[in-house]
Amino acid sequence: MVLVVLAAGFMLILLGLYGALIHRNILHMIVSFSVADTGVNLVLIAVGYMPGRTAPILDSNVSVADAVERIIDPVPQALVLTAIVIGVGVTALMLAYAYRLYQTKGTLDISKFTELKW
Amino acid sequence: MRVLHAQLGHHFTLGELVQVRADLAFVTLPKEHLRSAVLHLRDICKFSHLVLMTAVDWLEEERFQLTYLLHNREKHWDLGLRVMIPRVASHMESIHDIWPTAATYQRELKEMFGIDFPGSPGVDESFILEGWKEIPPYRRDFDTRHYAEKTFTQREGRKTEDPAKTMKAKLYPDET
Amino acid sequence: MKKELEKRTVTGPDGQTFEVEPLIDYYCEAHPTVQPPAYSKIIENLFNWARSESIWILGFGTGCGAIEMRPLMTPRFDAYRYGIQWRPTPRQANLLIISGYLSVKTLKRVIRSYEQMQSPKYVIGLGSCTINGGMYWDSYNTIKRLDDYLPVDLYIVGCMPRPEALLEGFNTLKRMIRAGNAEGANTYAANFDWYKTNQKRVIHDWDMPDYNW
Amino acid sequence: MQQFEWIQIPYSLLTLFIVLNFGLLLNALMAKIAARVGRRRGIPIYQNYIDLIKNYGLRTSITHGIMFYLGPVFRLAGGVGLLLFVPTLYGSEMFSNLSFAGDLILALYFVFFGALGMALGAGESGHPHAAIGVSRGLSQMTMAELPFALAVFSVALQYDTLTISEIVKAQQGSLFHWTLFTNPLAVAAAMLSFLGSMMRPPFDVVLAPQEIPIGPPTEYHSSYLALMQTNRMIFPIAKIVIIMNLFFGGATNWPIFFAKVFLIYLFAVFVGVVFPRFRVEQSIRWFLIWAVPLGVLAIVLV
Amino acid sequence: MVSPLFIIAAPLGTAFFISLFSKEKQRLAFLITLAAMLLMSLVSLHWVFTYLTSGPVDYYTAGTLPPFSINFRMALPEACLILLINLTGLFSTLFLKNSLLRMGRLSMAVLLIDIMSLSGIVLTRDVFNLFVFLELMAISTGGLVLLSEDNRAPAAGLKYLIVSQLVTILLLIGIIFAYHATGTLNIDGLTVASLTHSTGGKLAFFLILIAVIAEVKPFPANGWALDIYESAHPSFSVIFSVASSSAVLFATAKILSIAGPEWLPIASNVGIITFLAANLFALSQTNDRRLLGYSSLGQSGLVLAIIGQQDILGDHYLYVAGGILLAHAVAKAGLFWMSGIIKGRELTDWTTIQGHPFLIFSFATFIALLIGLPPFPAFYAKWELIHSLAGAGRFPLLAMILLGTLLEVGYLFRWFGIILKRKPDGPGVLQKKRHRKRMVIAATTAVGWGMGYLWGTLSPLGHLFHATPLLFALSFLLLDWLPARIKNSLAIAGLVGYFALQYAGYNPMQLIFASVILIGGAVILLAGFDNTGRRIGFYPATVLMFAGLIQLIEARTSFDFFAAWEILTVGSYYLILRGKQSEPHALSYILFSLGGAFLILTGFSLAAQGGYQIELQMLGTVPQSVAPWVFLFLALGFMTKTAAIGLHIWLPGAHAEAETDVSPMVSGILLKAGLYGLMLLLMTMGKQQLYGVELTHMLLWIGALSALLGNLLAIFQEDAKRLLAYSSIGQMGYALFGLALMNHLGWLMAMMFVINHYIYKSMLFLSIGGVARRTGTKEMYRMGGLLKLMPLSFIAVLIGIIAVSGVPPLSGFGGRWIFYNAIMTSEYRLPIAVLFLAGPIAFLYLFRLIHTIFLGQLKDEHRRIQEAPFWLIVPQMIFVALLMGVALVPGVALRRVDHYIGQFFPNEGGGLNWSGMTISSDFGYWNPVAIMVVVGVMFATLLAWLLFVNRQAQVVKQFNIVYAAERPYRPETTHFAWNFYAPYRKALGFLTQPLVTRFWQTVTDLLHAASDLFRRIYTGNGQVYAIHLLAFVVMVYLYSKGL
Repeated sequence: MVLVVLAAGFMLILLGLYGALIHRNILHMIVSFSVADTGVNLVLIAVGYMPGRTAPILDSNVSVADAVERIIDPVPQALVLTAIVIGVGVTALMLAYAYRLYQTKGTLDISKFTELKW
Repeated sequence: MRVLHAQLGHHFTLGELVQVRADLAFVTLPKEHLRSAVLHLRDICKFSHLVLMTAVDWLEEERFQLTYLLHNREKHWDLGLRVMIPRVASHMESIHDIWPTAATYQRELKEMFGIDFPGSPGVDESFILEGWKEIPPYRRDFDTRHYAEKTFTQREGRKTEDPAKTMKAKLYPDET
Repeated sequence: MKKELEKRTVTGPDGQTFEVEPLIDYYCEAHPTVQPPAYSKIIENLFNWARSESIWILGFGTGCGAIEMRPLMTPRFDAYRYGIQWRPTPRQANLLIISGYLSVKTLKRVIRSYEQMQSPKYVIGLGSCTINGGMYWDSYNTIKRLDDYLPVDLYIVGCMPRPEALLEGFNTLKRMIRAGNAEGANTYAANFDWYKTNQKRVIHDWDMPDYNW
Repeated sequence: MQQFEWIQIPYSLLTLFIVLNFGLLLNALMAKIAARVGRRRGIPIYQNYIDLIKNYGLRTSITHGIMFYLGPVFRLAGGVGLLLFVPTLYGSEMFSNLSFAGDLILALYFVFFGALGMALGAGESGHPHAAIGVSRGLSQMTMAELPFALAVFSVALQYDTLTISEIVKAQQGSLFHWTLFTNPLAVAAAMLSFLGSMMRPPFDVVLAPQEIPIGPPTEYHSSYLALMQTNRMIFPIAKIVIIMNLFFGGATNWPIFFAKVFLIYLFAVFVGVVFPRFRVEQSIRWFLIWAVPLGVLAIVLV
Repeated sequence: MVSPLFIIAAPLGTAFFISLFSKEKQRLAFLITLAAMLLMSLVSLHWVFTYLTSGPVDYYTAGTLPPFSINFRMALPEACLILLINLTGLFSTLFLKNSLLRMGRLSMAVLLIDIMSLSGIVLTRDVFNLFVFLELMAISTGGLVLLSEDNRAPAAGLKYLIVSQLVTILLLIGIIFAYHATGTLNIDGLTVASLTHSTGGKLAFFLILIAVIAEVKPFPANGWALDIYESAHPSFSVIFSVASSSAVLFATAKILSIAGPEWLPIASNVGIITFLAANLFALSQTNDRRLLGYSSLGQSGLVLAIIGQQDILGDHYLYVAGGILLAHAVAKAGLFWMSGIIKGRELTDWTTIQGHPFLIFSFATFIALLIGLPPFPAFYAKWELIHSLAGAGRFPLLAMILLGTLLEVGYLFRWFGIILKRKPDGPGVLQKKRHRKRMVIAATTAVGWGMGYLWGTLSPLGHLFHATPLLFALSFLLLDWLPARIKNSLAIAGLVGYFALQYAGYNPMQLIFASVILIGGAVILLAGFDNTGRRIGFYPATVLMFAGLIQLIEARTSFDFFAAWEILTVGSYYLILRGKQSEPHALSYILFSLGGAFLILTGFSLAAQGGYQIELQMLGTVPQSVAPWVFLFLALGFMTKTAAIGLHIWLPGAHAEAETDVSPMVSGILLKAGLYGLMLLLMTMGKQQLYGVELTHMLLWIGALSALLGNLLAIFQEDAKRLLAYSSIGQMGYALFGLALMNHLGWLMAMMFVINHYIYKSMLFLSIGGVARRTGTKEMYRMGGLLKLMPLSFIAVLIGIIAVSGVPPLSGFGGRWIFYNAIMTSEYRLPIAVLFLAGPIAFLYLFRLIHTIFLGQLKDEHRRIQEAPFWLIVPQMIFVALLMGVALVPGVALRRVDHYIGQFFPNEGGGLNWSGMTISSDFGYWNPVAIMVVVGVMFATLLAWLLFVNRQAQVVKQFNIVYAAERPYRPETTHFAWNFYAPYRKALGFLTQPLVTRFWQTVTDLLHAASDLFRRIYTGNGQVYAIHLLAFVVMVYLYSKGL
């Protein structure tokens, strides 16, 4: 079961990278990057999964004492949370850039912004 | 030469041909035609060598006669073109661009006859007579003997004998 | 006056401008002075003897006589036997041979060479053209009497004397030098102005100092 | 190698007197020989004396400046110095002149003293032909001196000494002790380069009479010229003395000295009379092709 | 003691606090940010002092042990880096005041977060936490790029974000699989769990490592960084290039500590390729900020390469990496800030700072910091780096580092030359009245010099600032406002005083060199009294050169020797650069000299056999396996300074275009440094064999050829000073030949040449300089006939040429005499033939020099020239007296050196004995006094006789010459000077083909062509940069597979 999720995660990453490197339009790139980010998050989760255990939430049905046997590894979960937040931050910034670039040049084609070269 | 003269006749108004020898002839032509005739002769009729340029002072007719002697190397022909130009304030177009050697002739003619060739290189530089103040000496109205006696101190007691008489007297004393 | 001889103002590398007068700045204007013979007679005789025995001729052929001087260097006449040789520069020459007609233009150059020779110096005139104008007696261009313009020591007559005549002329010159009366240089220095006026009357564009050292 | 004594001064003056007279007569003789080749009688034997007296006796002279003065003085000092720094006769204490001051190298470099002074004097005269003459002379001299330096060095290596008297001592004894036979390559190179320094026709483009009127001395006359003529008499003999000492066994008495100098000088005259004048680059190429390889072989095979 | 967490909490707190402010209180918000930055810097300073003594201390967040908490480690390196980051942040905020106020308080918040994230990267020991801080840095950098007015900045920002996305993907996958393999995220935990043994762990580690290295901007994947450097606000570029680079580099070091030493080659190879590529591309840059971008990429590549050498550097690793990193940081910060105050973006627009001596001084300091010239930290760092590399036998890396530095020298000093020598035009005008910004630059310069002092104290090899001559030279920097005459007398007093103090301690050979340098320098400096005004920059450079020279003579160890060598090179470079058209020549001079210096550095490092320095006397004991190579490198290095043929093309331009009194110094004294080096080398190492080739035999041939070709080239020169410069090459060829003869008299001849060459070359250069100043030109054919107007200069030149030509009465003959005796015992014959030809050739150019200038026809415009200035004549007359002295009594100078050299050739005998006035050797004898007297007497008698006979000679003027009975046209046409030796050129012209110049020209053209071609890979398209990164990752992976 875990392998399926892992494979899906990697597929998403490759798909995202492919999309980012093929489409000239900046928005397409941003979307494909976020697809890649979700793929990475999937992989993070898949690595942390232990079969037959439940989510690491200490509430009524999982008490502190028997938490060690019943819950899956909580550390990857925490990492995913931070990764998602950072993904959001970076995507927001890229969108802001896309907006500013469209204002200056009136186009979103990345190959048009090559004044800085050599 | 006659054939040549006929051919030239078609293009330029020529005077009649004076045949001095089989390979030497003179022809007079108007002043305006000279440059084109010289060019024609040089390029087409192969008169490739400008032998000399002289002038003759016809004091009586108030004319200078300019003679351009051209030579055809293949046929070994000499053709003299004669041009008559007025004696007073006389000038003639320069042909130094056709033959560079002409510049020296023209310079000499300017100094000796006073014929001006505007545009010829160094035409008014002194050629032989440095600082000459008199009229150009080759003109016939210039009296060389009078000038010689005036400027140069003579040695006294110099007498000139006519060489013919002296030799005759010496060789055949008894005939006199 | 030629352009390069006119007075011109020049600015030096440090910006200071000044006048340059070529005829004064480039040439020495001193006039020649009469050179006294050596202090004692014996020394003067020795010097005269030496001067007569080694006459150095300036290689300056002016007219048709120059061709007569060539044979003197060949085995047949061989002037070297008399201690005579040809020097290319007037500085080292003692004898100037005017060989033939002398046009006004050549006279100017001859005067310059003569004045560049060191005293005592001698002049020989060859042929009748230098004596009385010869066959060019009525020409507007040649001078008629040489000794009006240069102090001539010896004339060799002939309408171009042969090399033998030249050798004979040299011998007479030797005798004159030994006798001590070949003082052409001093006569030139003594009545310098007379010579100059004669020369200037004939040479019209005089663009050189009075005496060319 | 002795120390300086005062007696050496009159002795060297005596040598100078002898060599001067010998030079005057020898040059006249050489001129006569050259004339006889052209079937001319040539100048009388005493002609040089007369020329000297006449030049000293001239009454006027001009000067272009102090350096103009120093030219002939440098020249004659160079010639006389070259003569006096080299022992003329071997073994005789009287005629070893002032050779205590320096050895073979001093002689080699003192040759340039005269040439440099003459060049400066000619330069001061302001005459373009003088400068052209000097530039030709110096260019030609660089290549002419190379084989001579190589030959001298190979001789020094051969006898393992730099003092002239020891070289001459090594050559005493029979004729076959001369360097001519023991080290022929060096002698060949030296003789070819000797032609170059003698101002004789094949290599006299420096003076080039009539072409650039006698090159450097164009502006010199009267007493300056006299000084230079005395040097023209002494300098060749001084140079020949060196060659004689190094290559032809030196001279123990005056007659041998006169004979050897005459013969060596004759070699240069014979070559000079027959050949026309080389241009500068031709003479340089000639030396490079013929004389320098001989010299290099000499120092390699010594 | 404050806990490291403070450095994270403080900026975060201030950032949030500021965002609460309303719009109007921008100024207050700025003051608070400034206060926060100041506080953080003070705290980090406090940390640096505390951790100077105590060892590293770990701090755990959330109170528990690592697997479940993030731990920060604080030690000395971290403290220093944090101090660097915070100081940069403080100065940048000061610099960014206007744009921050323009962009509002949020940009201040972003700036604070950026500084916080950088400190975080340095501190954190947790991999995921490192990822978080990297991302924070990425986002804040993205934000701060918008600060710049340049409208191309957003495009650069976008490219950066695209690349950081890819890095995020790589890093996250790497981290999760590392956690999966070992169960911990802590770096120490990963090392303990030996992550890299299992295959999965190896891949995970590789991903983390390559992600962090990608942040260090490696070669193919750093297009985005260049675009940011070019378009961002210069102050931000400072933060980007200094702070973030150092932080990321430290992170790479931490990551690398996880794996064993087999992963280090990846870092060093990527680093060195980046270093070389960046410097190569910088050659063809015209935009100043892009050039600085390339330079900072190069420097971070170099530090990465050094991180890759941890295994062999051992405990010196921090000292070396720190030295280069801090030097790069200070220099880059300073240069970017300077570009901030200059409006124009082209390199030539920087010429506006010509009028500001302080800005020029700081620019020079920053260049010296970057390249690693002596007083600065990078010098010590590079010295130890090269030594450890040589010790470990990693020669390709060593060679590449030195080549890269040489490229750096090329484009930085070219830029310096453009700034100082080009005419200021165009928009590059300085922003008016920016005192705040200039204060920042001044502070950076001060920090640079302070660091130089700090690194000196830390260095085990001895402190450069403790050498009194160097201090004396630097004191002139402070005295530069004094008038020139006072400084001149001060310098002369200093030189002579130092000689008086030190001369007792020198051995005879050192005594000669020291007297030539100090006393000789003082005499030439006399010519300095000639100019009025302040002559800014002349005296520090001159005294620096002399300090370098005298320290060279007194150096005992290879470190002091090399430091002195570089000091004198730098000092002489600034001197030569003062000439009017000397820009290209000074550049070729510095390139050749520093190239030579690097060769010497390699030679010394080889000789040190892994140690950090070697006693100069111990050079002889270097093992035979490496000795020939050491000899080869050192000899080549010294020969660049004596301009042997092949390495000589810098000399003519440098000596000809230098100022009047600089040429004699550079030509008469500086060339002796190379000779002293060669002398030392031959003394200690003697004969060496390399592949069967006798090295001293090669030197013999090089000496002979440079003597011949130097003299030959001198003949055909039209420019007087160039003629003298080529003649110096010839004379140095003679000296080199003497040294290479390896026998007693050969060395004595070289010493004689050292003295002679100094005297007559300085005299000739001074007199020609005086003539050139009066006539306004150096072209010989324009002068002529100056004898009567400048008699004293004429006497000096006359005596000079007689001495140079070796004609008997004067001292040149002494040299020639010893030369003849020396070659009698040498076993090689052919080079001697070449040298015999070179001798008489000297006559040609000497006569040309004196004829075309003093004799011949006087030109119109020179008729009113006065004699050369008084203060130029005085040294010339002193030299004439000296020449006469050496000619008459050579024993005074040479006797003791003769005995001293004798000890090196005990068995051969061969010495001279100096009994009485005659000097005799085994072969011949020479009595200088007798020659002088004889020649003098002859000369005087003949002159007196001639004067008597010609007492009434008629003095005539210049046109009274026998001109074939004609009148000379004009002085110009009658003065024979132009193309003086035309027939000689026809005969031997083929020898003077400029082969060497063409060779070096093709080398530089190739470099420029390669740089111009390969820099095209940065196409400017963001996607292409992403592909570059992925390709880079794949390539490195394949490479690491091969390991």
